[in-house]
Amino acid sequence: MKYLLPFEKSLKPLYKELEEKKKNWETTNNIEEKIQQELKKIYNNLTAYQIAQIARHPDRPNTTDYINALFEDFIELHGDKKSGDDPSIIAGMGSFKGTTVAVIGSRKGNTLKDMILCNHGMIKPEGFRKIARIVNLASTTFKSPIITFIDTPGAFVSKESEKKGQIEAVSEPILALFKAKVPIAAVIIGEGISLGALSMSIADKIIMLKYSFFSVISPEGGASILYNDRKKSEELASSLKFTAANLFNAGIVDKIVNEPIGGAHRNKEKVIKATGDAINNELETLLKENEKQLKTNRIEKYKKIGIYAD
Amino acid sequence: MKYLLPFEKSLKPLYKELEEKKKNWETTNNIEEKIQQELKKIYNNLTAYQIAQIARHPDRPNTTDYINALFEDFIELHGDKKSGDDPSIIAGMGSFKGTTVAVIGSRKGNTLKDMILCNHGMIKPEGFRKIARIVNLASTTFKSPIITFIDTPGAFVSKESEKKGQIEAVSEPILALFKAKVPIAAVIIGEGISLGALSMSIADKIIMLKYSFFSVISPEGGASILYNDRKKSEELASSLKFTAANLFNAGIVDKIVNEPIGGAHRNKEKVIKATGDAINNELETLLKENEKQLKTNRIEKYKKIGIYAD
Amino acid sequence: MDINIFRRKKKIVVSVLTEKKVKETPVRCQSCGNLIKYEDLKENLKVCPYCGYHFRMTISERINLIADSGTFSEIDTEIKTVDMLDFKDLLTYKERIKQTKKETGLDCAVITGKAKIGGFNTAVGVFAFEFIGGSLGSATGEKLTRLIEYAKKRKLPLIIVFSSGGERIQEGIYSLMQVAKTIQAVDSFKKSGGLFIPILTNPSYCGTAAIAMTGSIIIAEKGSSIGISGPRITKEVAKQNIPDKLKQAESLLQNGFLDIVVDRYLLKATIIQFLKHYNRRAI
Amino acid sequence: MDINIFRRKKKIVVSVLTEKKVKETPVRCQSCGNLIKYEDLKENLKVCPYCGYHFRMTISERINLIADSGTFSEIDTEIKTVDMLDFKDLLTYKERIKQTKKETGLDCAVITGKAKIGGFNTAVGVFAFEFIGGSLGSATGEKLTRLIEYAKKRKLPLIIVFSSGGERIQEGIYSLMQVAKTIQAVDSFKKSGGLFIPILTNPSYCGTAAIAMTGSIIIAEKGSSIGISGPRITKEVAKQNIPDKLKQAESLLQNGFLDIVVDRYLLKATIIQFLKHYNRRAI
Ligand SMILES: [Zn+2]
Ligand SMILES: [Zn+2]
Repeated sequence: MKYLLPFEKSLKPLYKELEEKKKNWETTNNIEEKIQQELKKIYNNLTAYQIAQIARHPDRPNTTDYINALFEDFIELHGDKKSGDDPSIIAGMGSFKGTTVAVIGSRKGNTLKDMILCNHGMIKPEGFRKIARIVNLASTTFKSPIITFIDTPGAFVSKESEKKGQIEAVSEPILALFKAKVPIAAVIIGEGISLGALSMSIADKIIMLKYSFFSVISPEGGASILYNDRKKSEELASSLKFTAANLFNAGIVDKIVNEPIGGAHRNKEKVIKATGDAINNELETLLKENEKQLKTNRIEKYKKIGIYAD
Repeated sequence: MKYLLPFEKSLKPLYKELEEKKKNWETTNNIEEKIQQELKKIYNNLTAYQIAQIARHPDRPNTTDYINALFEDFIELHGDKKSGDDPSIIAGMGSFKGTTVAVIGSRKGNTLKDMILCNHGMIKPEGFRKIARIVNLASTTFKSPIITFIDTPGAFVSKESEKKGQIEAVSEPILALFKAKVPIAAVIIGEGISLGALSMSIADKIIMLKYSFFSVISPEGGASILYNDRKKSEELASSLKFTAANLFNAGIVDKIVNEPIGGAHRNKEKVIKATGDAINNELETLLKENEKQLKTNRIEKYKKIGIYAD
Repeated sequence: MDINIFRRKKKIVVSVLTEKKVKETPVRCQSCGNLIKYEDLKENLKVCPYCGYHFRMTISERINLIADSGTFSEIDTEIKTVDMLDFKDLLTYKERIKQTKKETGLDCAVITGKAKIGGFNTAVGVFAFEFIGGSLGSATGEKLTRLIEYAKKRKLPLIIVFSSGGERIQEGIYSLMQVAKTIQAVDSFKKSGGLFIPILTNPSYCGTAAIAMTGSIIIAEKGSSIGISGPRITKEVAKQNIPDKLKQAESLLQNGFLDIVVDRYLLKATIIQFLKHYNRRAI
Repeated sequence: MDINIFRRKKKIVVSVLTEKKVKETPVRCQSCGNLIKYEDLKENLKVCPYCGYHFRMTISERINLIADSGTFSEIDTEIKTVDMLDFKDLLTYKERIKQTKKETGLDCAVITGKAKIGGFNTAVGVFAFEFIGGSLGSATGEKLTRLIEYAKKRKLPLIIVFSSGGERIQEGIYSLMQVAKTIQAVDSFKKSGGLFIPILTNPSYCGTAAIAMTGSIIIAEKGSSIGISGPRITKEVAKQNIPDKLKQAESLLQNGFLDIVVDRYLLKATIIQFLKHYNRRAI
């Protein structure tokens, strides 16, 4: 285990023991069993904020992992043809079970260098415009389903970004996705925050991993605004109702992909495969529908979202 | 006369005499007559390069002059909503003989400060994108005819411009104008060079002032490429066949607005009025046509341009 | 200038001055520091007579500013804000709605309706900053969407005055979704030939600013602060200092995102100008 | 590096190496300065074996590189370049056409036709830099337009290899108009669902580069110089020094204007990748 989350501290001595035993060629069955039990204890009682922490785990399978495992002949496309190329958005064409698809995802970067290059997954105006461009390409030219992978702390906030029109750019992918005459499946794989996540989430079907979250604001940002105190993040997280279970109940999310006890990073391969299956299931249904009807349904679906008295 | 062109040198002593006489309250009929005769002699035998010089005369009526004189309630719109606001392009909505129109023109600036701000009329990527935006606004929202005023040395060539995608931006107004479902009249009022001028010239009718020019390249630039010698500009100018008369004969230009002997800057008001009348004539005809047919005819017209053996 | 920035930083959520609150005491201008009698300020459209600083207007002041006298009639009044998440921060959201309603008499952060402006029929929406910072909740999004559809159906120009801190956190994901819903409604309205003129006033942040940015012609009031994030979030997430100036309407104009920045006393006349042109369409 | 720039500046119009010209003598690489036997260079797809510099290819080398062997068949061969303006610079245009034709065997700066690429049927256009710098004249524009319409009618993917200094000055306004004509044709093709992959090679300037920029997916060969103006015009009109690097494919990729920059030996494989995806469309 490279990195234990704060609420997993009780595992530390157990992992240490495990390594010790491995080193000494002793049997590990017993200790492994203990770890599983402890994990179960922890993961059966997760708070919303703990789920957010799992969603942000550095070893959690990320967009690049999903692309490498699920798509054949993936070829990355670059640039928005207007103002730049944002590495925090990876987009391109690939083959999914023999069908061409456009794949678009946010990327946080694996190495420190990549993380800086990708702004830790915060999307620049040129990133939003790249999404819109590839969506249009999929809809007009390749007539291919669109699959998005969402894992972003939101739109990048910086001098350069405000200058390049973050405020305008963010609506471009939203409009492009509404307009697209092809099936769209959005997959929330980690954190999905604010307009950054929204911009990739307009879809016919939203799939969400069990320990991911999708929120109007980060718990830290929300706490800073509402409590003027970042330390209230944990409290606010529960109020925000942002987990997969919450959103499935709210009818925002269509399908939850299960994760093992301990989170996706403890069994990447299995989770990625399950995600691929979930995408496949949704696409199979969507591909049967008429493309115009698809678009109309999508618009109607979003029009109905909201709870108010009348 | 603030500024005499090189080939008008013979007028200098006459103008001096005129001023002298005016100062002394003497009658000027005689000397004014002489000036007219000399002007006639010069203007009846203009070379192509001399016409280009008249077209670039700093006192020649410019886009702002036409807008002020011909349109009521003109209100300027700013920005391309993507990357900037280019002062070298003025665009907005106005009233032309009671009908709403979109007016788009290139602007060189009157004062030195303005000239620098407007890059002497050279268009930046955000300028091209502004044109496209206003064309779309006119076509989709205001359903109003579009009138363009062309007076530009071309696309701005600079580090910043290449970075912002001059090469991509230049096609945006071309595509928008082809797509527009409203009548378009382009008016070449001064110099019209290269892709900068082309981007505003896609129109149902092209009107051209007698002493303006419309060319694939500036005579200086062309001479520098073909002769490796800027001094051959005069020679090259004649080869380029870029005057109103040339282009009317070639079928590129639909209507020539006459200018007085001595050029538009010697009688601004009259020339501006004549230009307004020419625009009005063309629009009256165009407004009678079906908008879809208009667009089809426009595309067909451009498709036919070109001379080749087959 | 530095002093102003400092002052503004200290009170990030600037309240809206109402007669009830300040009729008796003079008001200190946030920008130049001068004391102004409330009556004088009100007379001057709530623009500081010393420096031109634009104070926030209440929703009724805003309607009076824009609509021809007595022509505004509200629609969709039955739509009301509710708490759907059992949300709680320093206060429960239920309590906050109750208090806000009591203070403002409003049920939602936006009032929508039809009005004449310069004699032209229009569909009008006005954000109430006094209703939880003009934030975008489900009721707000629903009223905006219905207004846009109302304008589309009746082929009316659509004017929306924005004054909003962004999404309503207390409504969680539902709030975020209102951004998408409203942007889509605007797009469909514009495609049908509709004219949408958003007026951005101080402040316009996050999702609501993004909605405004889809306007046909985008107007902002002088000095308005406009951006992807309000000051608190900016402080929370930006790795660098972002100068306040960059978020001012004047900078956005220069950077190509606004059509016009107007003084408040010219706002109505400017809107009428466009309504006139829209009304004189040839085709 | 500085040395290269200096060298390039001296010979602005770089000729295309043909067997006829240089078979006997070794070639000096413009970039690294090494001497290369012409046979070795040809073997290596005209890429410098020392530094990877991409030399220009002749039109037939280019067709051989991209099309499956023996599958290219030309269309619209009857369209030929003519002088319509009685144009004259150092040479009359008539004479220049005659000489160029004699040297290259070509009637126009572009060859168009159909070909298989990786087994997929495509419509293909290739610019001949050896024909008056690959410049865009009336015949060029007409052949491009017809090719685009050919692709549209037959629903074929469209691949055009650009290598052009820009508009053909000798054809005056007619040349400029070809930019508009071709861009319009591309747009109509794309709207019908067509896939247009432009390949920008060294150099691609002015109007022809603008045409290429309307591609669905835009590919450039490594090290290609691409920009709104070629070096002479840049020198003539730019008020500042524009670094060569800014016009290199690699910079354009970074600035968001290209999808992919490829080594020549990967060019065909990359095109095939997209043809495969295009062929596997679901709808
Ligand atoms: Zn003040
Ligand atoms: Zn070399």
